[in-house]
Amino acid sequence: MSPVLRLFGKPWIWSWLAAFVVWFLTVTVSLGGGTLGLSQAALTFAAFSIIVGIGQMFVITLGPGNIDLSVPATMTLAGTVALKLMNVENGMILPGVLVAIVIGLVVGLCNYSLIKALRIPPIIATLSVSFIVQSAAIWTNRGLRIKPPSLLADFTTSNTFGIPNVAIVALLISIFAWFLLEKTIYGRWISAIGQSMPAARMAGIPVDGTRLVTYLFCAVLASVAGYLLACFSGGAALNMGSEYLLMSIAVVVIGGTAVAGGDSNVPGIWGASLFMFLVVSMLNTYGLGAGIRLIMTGLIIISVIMLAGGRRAGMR
Amino acid sequence: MTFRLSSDTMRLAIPALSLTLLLAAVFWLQPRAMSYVGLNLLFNLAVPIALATIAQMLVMAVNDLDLSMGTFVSFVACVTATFLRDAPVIGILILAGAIASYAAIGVVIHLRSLPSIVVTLGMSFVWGGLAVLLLPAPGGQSPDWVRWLMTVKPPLAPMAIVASVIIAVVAHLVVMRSSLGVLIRGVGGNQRSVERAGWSIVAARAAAYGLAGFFAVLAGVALVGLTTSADANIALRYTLLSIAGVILGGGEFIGGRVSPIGAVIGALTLTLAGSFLSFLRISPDWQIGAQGAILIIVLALRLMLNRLEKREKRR
Amino acid sequence: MNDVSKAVIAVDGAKVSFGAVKALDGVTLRVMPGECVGLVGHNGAGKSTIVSVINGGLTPHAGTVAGDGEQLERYGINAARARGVRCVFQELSLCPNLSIVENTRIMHRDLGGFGWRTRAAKIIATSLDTVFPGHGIDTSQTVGDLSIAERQMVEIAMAFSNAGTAPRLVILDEPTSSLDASLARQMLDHVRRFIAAGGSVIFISHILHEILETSDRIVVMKDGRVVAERQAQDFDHHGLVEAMGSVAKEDAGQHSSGGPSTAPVVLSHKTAGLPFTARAGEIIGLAGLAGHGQTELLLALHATHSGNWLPERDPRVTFVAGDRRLNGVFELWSILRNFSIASLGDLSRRGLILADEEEAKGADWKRRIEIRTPDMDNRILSLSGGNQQKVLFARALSTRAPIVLMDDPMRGVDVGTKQEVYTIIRDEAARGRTFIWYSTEMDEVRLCDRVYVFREGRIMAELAGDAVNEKNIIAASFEGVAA
Amino acid sequence: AAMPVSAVAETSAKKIALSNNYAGNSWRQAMLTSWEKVTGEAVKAGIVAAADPFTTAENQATEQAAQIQNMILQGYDAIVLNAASPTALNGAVKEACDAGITVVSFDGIVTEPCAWRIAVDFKEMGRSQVEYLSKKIPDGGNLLEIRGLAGVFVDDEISAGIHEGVKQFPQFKVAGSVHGDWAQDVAQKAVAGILPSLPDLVGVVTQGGDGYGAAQAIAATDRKMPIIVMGNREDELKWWKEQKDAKSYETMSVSIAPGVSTLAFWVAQQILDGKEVKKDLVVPFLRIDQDNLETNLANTQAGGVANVEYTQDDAIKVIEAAK
Ligand SMILES: Nc1ncnc2c1ncn2[C@@H]1O[C@H](COP(=O)(O)OP(=O)(O)OP(=O)(O)O)[C@@H](O)[C@H]1O
Ligand SMILES: Nc1ncnc2c1ncn2[C@@H]1O[C@H](COP(=O)(O)OP(=O)(O)OP(=O)(O)O)[C@@H](O)[C@H]1O
Ligand SMILES: [Mg+2]
Ligand SMILES: [Mg+2]
Repeated sequence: MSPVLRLFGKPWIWSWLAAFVVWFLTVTVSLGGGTLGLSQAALTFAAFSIIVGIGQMFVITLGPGNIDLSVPATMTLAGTVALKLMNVENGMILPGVLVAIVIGLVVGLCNYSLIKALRIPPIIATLSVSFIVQSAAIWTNRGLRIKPPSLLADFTTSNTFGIPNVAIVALLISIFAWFLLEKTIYGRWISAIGQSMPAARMAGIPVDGTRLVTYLFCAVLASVAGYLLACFSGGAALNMGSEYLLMSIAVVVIGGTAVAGGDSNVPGIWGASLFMFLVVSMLNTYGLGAGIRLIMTGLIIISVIMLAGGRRAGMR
Repeated sequence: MTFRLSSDTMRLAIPALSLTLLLAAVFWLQPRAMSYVGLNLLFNLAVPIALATIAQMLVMAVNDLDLSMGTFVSFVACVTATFLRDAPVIGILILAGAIASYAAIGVVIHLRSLPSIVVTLGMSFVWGGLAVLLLPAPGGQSPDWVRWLMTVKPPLAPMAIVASVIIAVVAHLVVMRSSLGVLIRGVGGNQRSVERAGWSIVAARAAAYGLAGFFAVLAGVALVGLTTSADANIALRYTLLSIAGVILGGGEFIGGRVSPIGAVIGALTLTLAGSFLSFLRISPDWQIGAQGAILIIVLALRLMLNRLEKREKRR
Repeated sequence: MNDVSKAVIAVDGAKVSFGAVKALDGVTLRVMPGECVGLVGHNGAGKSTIVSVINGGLTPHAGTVAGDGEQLERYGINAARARGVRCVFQELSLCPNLSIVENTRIMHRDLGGFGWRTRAAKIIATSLDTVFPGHGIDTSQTVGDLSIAERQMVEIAMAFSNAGTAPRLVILDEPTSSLDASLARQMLDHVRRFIAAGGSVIFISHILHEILETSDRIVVMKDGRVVAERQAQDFDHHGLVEAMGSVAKEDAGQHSSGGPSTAPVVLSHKTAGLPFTARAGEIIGLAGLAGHGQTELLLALHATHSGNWLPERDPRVTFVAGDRRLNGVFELWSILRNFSIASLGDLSRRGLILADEEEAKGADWKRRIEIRTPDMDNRILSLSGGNQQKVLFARALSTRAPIVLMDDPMRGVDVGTKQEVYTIIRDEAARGRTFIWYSTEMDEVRLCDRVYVFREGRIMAELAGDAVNEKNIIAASFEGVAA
Repeated sequence: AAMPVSAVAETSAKKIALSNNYAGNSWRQAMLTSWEKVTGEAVKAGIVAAADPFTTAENQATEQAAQIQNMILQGYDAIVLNAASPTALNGAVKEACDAGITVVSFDGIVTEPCAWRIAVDFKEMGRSQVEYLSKKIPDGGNLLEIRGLAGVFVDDEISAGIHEGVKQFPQFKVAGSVHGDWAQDVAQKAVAGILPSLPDLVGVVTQGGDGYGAAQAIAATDRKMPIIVMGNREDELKWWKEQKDAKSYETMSVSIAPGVSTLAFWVAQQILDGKEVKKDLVVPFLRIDQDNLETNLANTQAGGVANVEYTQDDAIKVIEAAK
């Protein structure tokens, strides 16, 4: 197989191609004028989807039915509580991060406890938890928007060498996730569990431990994303996570991760996240109404998956 | 020979018991609900949810999941409140086309072996967009016959109860008793062996999706009959509600194990849970959280009963 | 004899390849009315593939299929069924979520119409009564609630059932793998009755005496070709094995009959019947009729001696699955990854996998148990059933766990391979490993030092040394019935 | 709140419920807080027996319809309603009316004739933004429109008003339009996505809750800051103040005050008291200008929304004015 052909065998290539095409179509309208601006904006906003998407991908890798619907609520709670705790003081940034992470851990623990103790499908368990977490977010500060500490606000909104800082954070997290998946025992374990839980159990894998860690990881990434997003957009809002529910699932599947589990893929998340942002920008740029825009988004998602889905599940 | 309940019966007994308990709790909190009018008020909004749940169940029977249920029902509601009233022929054609596209989605998912979650996720945007195009702002009006149908007062039992029973019985006959139902569930249970017996899996999947589309259309129409008008976001919640309803009703995500009667009961349970909470008068901060709590409690109940059943079986 | 015009089905020069693998390389096979053709061959010889060609599930890339003397163009599943071709597949193929009656509906396409349930129930019940008299299976039961042996019985009965189109050719691909001896006997008796009534059967099995006593004619396949084809009486056990090209180590399988072991007890478990204990270096058999609690004991032992929450440095037990689709292979993975998953702890440092060591270990085991593949990086599903099973063996044996639990692991493994594995097991046991081995095959049970016999979920008897023989085991297995 | 004299006897046994469909933003939270504060006092003073707030878990007309049906069962005398849809609740509202319950809708009003409506002229709210811009920038130019949630009545009304305004002042042109879903972060994202393709902007017209997000997105580029019409959120006002102090930035801010829930409460109380009240009442939107910015900012809770709470007297005035 030639290298080019082999590239087309990769599950993530389609999301990248789609992102590029959409980027190109958008840039042509503005005659190249806003190329840099658009690219930076795309990287910035994709970063948040990437961070939550990676967590969701780990969970989806655990096999059919595994999905974390508590992501939006976790983002909101982590954002509100952390910003309230920091109370615009730069000195409190570290405690803020820590409290966000602790919130993630607690939510993840609740999620998996329910899944395990009640033997209910994760989709229902995490949905139930998300209601409670959302309530907790409302209860903590009743939707008041507290500004982030200035250092954090500056960090999240500025660039380093022309690359948005949040994108750099997302890149570091992605590299870490890729490393986990490809190089460590843990990565093998979640892939094995995703292919067949009984087989994984019989092969001596600590299935419950691995799944718990995965749900914790997902929730922690969601809370980190919530924390960054709250700092970036100048305060936490009670509904700030809501669009990341469908988004986190969409970027995972468009990115080429097997929905049936066992096979995940980090680069695809990047392509898909950029694509999801750019497609809205493109349709906005072309001045299409909300209805047309939604229809186009849907059709594009389906076309991407049709192109990518034609191949048989990836070789290893 | 020990007495043994079949797994299908158990699948039904558990949701039925949860519903009964919840209903008892509601009656205790609000004795006024224990009347013809009261029952109707408690349950009439469960009718479209029950229909959507049946639709979702059909898709789940072939091991797929429909994430576009909510937007599709919204779209149907918009069509019902506009075309079906103003130009019934066109309205019916549009709805028939919608059912056909559901079947087509099933075909595409099968032929290209695509993950249903992604395709229906994409379709949810498409239906949502179409709905927004139809009704950019809430409006329209339900056709009179639909309104009449949803507010008719049959003797003995209120419409909500009668409708739920009819839905459950019809769905049971189609899914559990008919050859087509057996085929659809067979695809969920072991697609390969169904294929080896000479059936067309594509046709079976198309039938499952088409039937799902049909029930979802009924859900949209029924919804407009209750609300009198539509908007593009009116039923977004039905996606998750319908999945939760199937699960509460004893269905499973894979393996073609579903129960139509259970699904209807699951939908009623979910609706009732909301009322139960509002009768409890929880602080507004925690009203959302309480919905989560009640889901957890109902499922815990299911687990407890499952355990009991297992012990029963072991004996 | 080989008169095409009379053959129920005649395949001529069929060629099928999957990628680089030539599954069939010009196979010619004819089945006459009133004849039972035995089909044997090592794992991956192409037996299941020729079955797929005959039942219409696979169109050969070259070659022809003829039925009753006429060339069959556009031969497919439905055409085959219309000609009365029925098949029991190697893997179980009923819908577990449906009842037996509903499965009958699925299997017989033309059973529709009002009142089909009654008719279907009657059809399958009649067939079950004929093939397995006294089976005790209620046809309204859900298949998922049946034991694995009961499911296989239903499948066999399904193939012989008649719902309009009478079965003329029944293909049985390793049908007895989950049946105990008495049920297998009933089935083989039925096959003979069916033949006597003019039907035809293709019978595939790795249990050679079944083939020898049931078939009229035996076809031996090897690497996608027919290498021998003779009347059954012209073969004996030894000749058959030789024809299959396996190294015959006849009767290498006798248990090491020393006195009672004095090695330390490594495992003990309370059960409903006699207590269960295992000593270091022992090979312990779990015998009895299929599905009487042996697998449950193995699962319980595995559950109590392995952690579900924390990774273990030194695993106590390891498991070889029999039902490899359900709890054996990881389908998306390569052979190497499937092999190494249980011993990753030894192949890693601080959680990081050492790729070189993994590869070296894989290559080593590939050689030791002869996994037939050009490349360990191929997908596991590219292996034949038997070779997949070998990988599962290698997976378990390559761990450091002192106790190996085996759940009928030789299902569908060919004779030659079996002998190799037996040798490995004995060597490992001699080095102090303990094997706890559930098997449905008497030959294997006889290899064990000590045997627990199960009946209805309880341990009914413990046999050791020379007492481990067919007569005692069967006596103990049926104790409950006699009482 | 002014202590009423006349109403005590008639309504002291009456129970009023608030049916709210959404609690996920600061506006709604302020609305609930105002409700609790004002009605709490009213209950303590014995004016009404109860004033319970209810919020649905999701922003859906169907859930709110179920909630109203439950309120009927619970025997409330009046329902104060912020509706998820102007028409989709009509069935449930009709049932409530038939059960003899007074229904007063506000902010998100319902069209069912048996209910009262306390409406804000959303169209005018949109139009006045363009009018303001036309005074500041007589030459006109390109505008960016940030809309709310697609398919929602309020979004459509305000947008229609804006486009009416553009027709009235043709020197302006809407160069781009995005949906910000009334949320800062969504608005920020949408604006950042469309900005690179837009020509120079002179103004941004908004629907409230999205001005700060737009400002942030524009600040991230090297564009000149256009006049962004704000939406009375504290962070918007604060940003405006900062800009005003730094570079004498000028703009205006309009939104409906969350305290309108308390006006609806008093109106319901008046109706229960037997007052004759017209079905359609109008409440002005709350507008903040350059000169009263500081006062309003000082009165707004950190992270909250500029607010006005109403008294019984205010309600009586509004009722009288409508006659
Ligand atoms: N679907 C398939 N895709 C690729 N290769 C296949 C497929 N099915 C069979 N093969 C290959 O075809 C060859 C013949 O397989 P076949 O299943 O006929 O063997 P068999 O004789 O039935 O073996 P066993 O005794 O293990 O069941 C094998 O090399 C196998 O790997
Ligand atoms: N999915 C597949 N892809 C590629 N090759 C396959 C596949 N399935 C089977 N084969 C090839 O076909 C051969 C036979 O496979 P099959 O499973 O039929 O073996 P078998 O003869 O039944 O062996 P066993 O007795 O071990 O079950 C194997 O050698 C394998 O390489
Ligand atoms: Mg085979
Ligand atoms: Mg085989």
